[in-house]
Amino acid sequence: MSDPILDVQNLVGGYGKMTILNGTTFSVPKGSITTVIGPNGAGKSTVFKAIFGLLKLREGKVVFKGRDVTGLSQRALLGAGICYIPQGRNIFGELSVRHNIELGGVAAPASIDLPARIEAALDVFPVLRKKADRQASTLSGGEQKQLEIARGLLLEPQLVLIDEPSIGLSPLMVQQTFDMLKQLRDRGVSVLLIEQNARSALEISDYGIVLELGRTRIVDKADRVLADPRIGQLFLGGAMEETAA
Amino acid sequence: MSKHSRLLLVALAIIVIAGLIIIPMNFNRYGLYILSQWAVMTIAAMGLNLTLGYAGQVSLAQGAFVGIGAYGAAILTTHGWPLISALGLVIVICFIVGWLLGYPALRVQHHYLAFVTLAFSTLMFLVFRNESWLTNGIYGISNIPRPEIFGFPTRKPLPFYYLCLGSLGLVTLAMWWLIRSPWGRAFMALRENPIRAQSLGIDTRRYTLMAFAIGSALGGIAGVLYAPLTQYVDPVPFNLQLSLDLLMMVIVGGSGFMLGPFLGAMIAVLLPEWLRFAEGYYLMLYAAAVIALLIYSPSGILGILDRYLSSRRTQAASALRAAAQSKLEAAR
Amino acid sequence: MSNLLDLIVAGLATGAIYALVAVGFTLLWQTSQTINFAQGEFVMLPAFLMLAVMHLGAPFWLAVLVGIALSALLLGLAFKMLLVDPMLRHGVLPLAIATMALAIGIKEVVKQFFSAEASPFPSIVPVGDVSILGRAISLQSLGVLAVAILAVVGLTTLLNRTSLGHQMQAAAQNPTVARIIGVPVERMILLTFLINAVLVALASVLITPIYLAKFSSGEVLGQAAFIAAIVGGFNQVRGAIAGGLLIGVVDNLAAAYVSTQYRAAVPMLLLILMILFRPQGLLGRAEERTV
Amino acid sequence: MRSIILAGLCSAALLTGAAYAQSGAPIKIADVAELSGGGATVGNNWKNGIDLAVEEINAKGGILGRKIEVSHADSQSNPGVARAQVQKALDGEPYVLLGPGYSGSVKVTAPLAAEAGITQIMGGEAAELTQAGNKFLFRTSFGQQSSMPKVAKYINDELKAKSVAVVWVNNDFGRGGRDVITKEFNRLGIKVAADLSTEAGQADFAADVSKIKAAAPDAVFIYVNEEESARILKEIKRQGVTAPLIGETTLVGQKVIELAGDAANGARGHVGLTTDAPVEAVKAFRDRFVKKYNYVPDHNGLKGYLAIYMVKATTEKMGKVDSKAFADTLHGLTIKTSAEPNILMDVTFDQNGDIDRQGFLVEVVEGKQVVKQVLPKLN
Repeated sequence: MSDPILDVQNLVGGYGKMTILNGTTFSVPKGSITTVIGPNGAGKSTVFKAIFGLLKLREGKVVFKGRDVTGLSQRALLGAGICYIPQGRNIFGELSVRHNIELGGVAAPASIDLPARIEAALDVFPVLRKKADRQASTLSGGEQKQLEIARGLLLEPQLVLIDEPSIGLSPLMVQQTFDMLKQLRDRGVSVLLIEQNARSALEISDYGIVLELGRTRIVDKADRVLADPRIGQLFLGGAMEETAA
Repeated sequence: MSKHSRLLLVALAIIVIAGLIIIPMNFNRYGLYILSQWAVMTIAAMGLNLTLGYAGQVSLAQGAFVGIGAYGAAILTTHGWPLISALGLVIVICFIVGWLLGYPALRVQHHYLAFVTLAFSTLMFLVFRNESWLTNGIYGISNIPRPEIFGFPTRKPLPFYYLCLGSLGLVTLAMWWLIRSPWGRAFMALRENPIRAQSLGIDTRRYTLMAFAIGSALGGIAGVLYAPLTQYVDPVPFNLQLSLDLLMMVIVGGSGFMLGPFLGAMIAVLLPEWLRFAEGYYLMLYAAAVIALLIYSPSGILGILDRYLSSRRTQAASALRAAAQSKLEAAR
Repeated sequence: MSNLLDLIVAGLATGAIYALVAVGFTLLWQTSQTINFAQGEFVMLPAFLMLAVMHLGAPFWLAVLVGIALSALLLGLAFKMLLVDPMLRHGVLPLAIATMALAIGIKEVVKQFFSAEASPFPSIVPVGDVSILGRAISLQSLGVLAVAILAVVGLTTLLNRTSLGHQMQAAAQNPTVARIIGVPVERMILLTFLINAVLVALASVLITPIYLAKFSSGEVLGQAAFIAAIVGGFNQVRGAIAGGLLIGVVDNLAAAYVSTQYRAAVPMLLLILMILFRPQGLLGRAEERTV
Repeated sequence: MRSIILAGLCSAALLTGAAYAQSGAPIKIADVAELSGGGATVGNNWKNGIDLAVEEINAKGGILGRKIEVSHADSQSNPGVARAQVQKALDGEPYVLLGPGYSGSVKVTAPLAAEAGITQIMGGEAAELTQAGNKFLFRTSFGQQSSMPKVAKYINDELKAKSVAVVWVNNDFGRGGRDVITKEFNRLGIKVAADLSTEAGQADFAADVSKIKAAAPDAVFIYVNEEESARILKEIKRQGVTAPLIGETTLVGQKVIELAGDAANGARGHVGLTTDAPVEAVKAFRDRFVKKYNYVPDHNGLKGYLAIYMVKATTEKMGKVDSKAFADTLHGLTIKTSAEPNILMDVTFDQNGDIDRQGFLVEVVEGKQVVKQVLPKLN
């Protein structure tokens, strides 16, 4: 795994006195889709928050494109080329669809032609163009996720952290979303993905990372992770053998 | 909690109670009056602490219930009723009104409930002031007699103080029992997570109303004592401000702590008196003290203690862990 | 009929005052869950700051400008940094209680260092009446109404038409997500505190000639604005305006047609009905429950 | 600030057992007043009046060669707190108790002072206060039972009004006045055309005035605080009500004129105690007050000032500082300005503690209070 775009080194942290991350370490190869899987409470979402500066780390380092970005502000991370699309619905319901997308450009440098990019984003998502002046809260769940993705991509990030994009979506929508992630990869964008639906996620991924209790258990090619007999065990809630590490 | 520290706590409680009984014996009338006021306000704040601290419902009507209690006692005792029967009637009335007022709590939650109770407070004030046939309106009711308890007159300040203190003791015991009963646990479950409480089979509707009703009844009890304490009742002390003050007592003392109201009432009733040396500046100092306290510990005075104790506990626990670790390593 | 019209016009004038104060109230609630029980005192204080500056010999217009600046500094910046920031994470109640104590503190400071007496305050709107539809209406009331409308139009334009406004709304609706997409949430919150501080100072300039500069004049005003904010919808600026005007009118109609003794009860009943049947308020939207 | 320290030292001396009756030691007077809360304007005027009088007397060597020392306590305008503070004051065995100003607070504290045998000189105006047979309670101004009949008489005799609209503020002050004058109107056969309660701090009087207009009375009686007086006067003018406006001190005072401007013109009222009285001594008092505090006091400032001079005159009459004999001496006492210039106007106290003094009927003419009639002292 040469030429990683992101290096996560020995992260330790959590909420209050509760420690969630216990030395999480992995790296994300450039231009790949990498999926993080693991049982509930393994710290998947927490790792994303840690990477995106939303969690105070007690130890560890986040290196993006060779530069230490640990604890930088979200604005700075966006500027560096990382974008984060968290779980659930993260739109601003009382603003219009267009204004929601526009907000994706808040951190943009002055040199960028935002209106053009917004038009481009609306081209990619015809549904959003159709409903551009509606209140975002009137969109369906799938449309809201598209809106989030459109907003996240406005700054043309090099790394996209996307957490459980398929939750609450119809199978068709899930497929569309995954297709979009593949397109992103084809354009050279790296994607770090968390998916509950591990099997289908790994199928489109290049690499797989298995987290358990805040530690990295497996880092490997996606197809090999998929084939690993221990994975099923893991998702049944059983702990891996100590030797597995 | 270890056996040792529990013993220490019991000893401390006995010392405090003995102190509250013995030391005021040579207090002057003013000191006794203020202490009696403290006891009365503590009872009212304990009621609010049940609704807010244990059942998680913000009420801005507790002052109105104190008013209902005070007017109930004033009207009935000036018409020759003994205070104890007035107390009974007031408890029933406040319980029922509290129960009814709780109904909106089931429909709406969070701050909206506070607003409903705020409106209720204002309405009660207007009733106290305007329904002269019953309450003598703005003139108020004077010459409220102090009761005889088992043949002992409480006209003098010291016996009346003991009456207030005794009532506080009884209410505290009742509350202590209530909180440890299955009811109390249900209240707490309600505060922590209403949805979960429901899934555990707790009838959230009934317990929410119950917490409201019992809390209101305690407000009424405080009012019943307030009337013979001041021996004069008029509408002004029972305006919205009293409800806000009681809310402050609960928060400042530490909401959800059994002893919170005792300390909160102390801050609200006694602190201004202690600050009187500052003359014109005393309320300024008081406001500053409350703000500073809340900034330092938003969970109130007992929040500080709680924080201290839990940090001690974690320290002790990590010391234990360290000891165990080294033993383990030594064993290897 | 003409009587009814009179009452409505007068009610609107008073309601505009409530509305102006209620707007800032809802702003603070929206962006930082701050229930400011000292909002009435926030309106009372700037007038005294301006009077103090005038005592130093400054002309009225300068005093007003300095007063607004001081208000932004004290009631905006200092209020947020010293009181709200340390307490915000600990929930709504302790902060609300602290603002109650702050209200006592402000009143006492004014009483002690200025006066317990009411002082007159110069009016920026000419004193006098104009005749509209055969009714004499005070220019001051019209001025307040005009400024209230301007303030709302200005605010809604800012909030709905500019990127800054969208960012403020984003910060209010979901600060975590706003932060994730790069909205400087802290700065947006500070901005709402500053806007509130300027609004109360503006309200102070307009209202004090009518209410007089007095340490206690914030009590009635704060409570009325609070009720107006709830009735209008706690999470909507437009709602606060509608609520303020409605309370002003309802209060007058209640006094005229129900009972002067119970006039204060009518807005309260309105409040209860509103909460039971339309808890999101007149123009508010239901808040999403997070359980 | 120095007086605080002195008071502290003094109470410390008391605690260590130094005899307080010792001649030459200061005379301790306790004041409990509405220094904060709804009555703060009343209480602070009262307090400032007291402090001014004490300063004057002490500068001239005190009473019978002894300095006066007043401690002020805040009742927060709450009867319950007032009771506590009066209790505290009485526990300190003061020579005389001053205040409070709210009638409700007087009612709850008067029995305590009477029980302790301490004279209480207060500012309340409710009629019933002095009718309960309390031998230790004294007024500093006319009670409503003596001022209201004068107003009613004027409305009946001079204005020949057959119907009157009554506007009052719904607190013990306003309600008390309204009850007494309504009784008088009934006695005189005058109809109450509208009976309007208003709120303290009310801003909008449109509804009240429109009701007055609808009732079309021959006269309007207004009994609300100064600031609200100004607001209702403006609204009355705006709605074009032309009936004569009659009130008390709070309708025609300088403050109201200042706040209401033109709208105050034509308002008339009975004035018992006012800094606008056409009496040289009162004008001089006003000047001294303004010089010290930088604002014009209302009648509560005068009441506090006079309370101290009542103490002085009574003590000098007794020739000794004797708190037990104080009330007896003050009953039936007439204090003349010839003997005590700073009592400002001749005054007599009856057996109930009520006062008899000159009063005035005034009208606001072109922004100035003009005395239309002097109502002489009865005895």
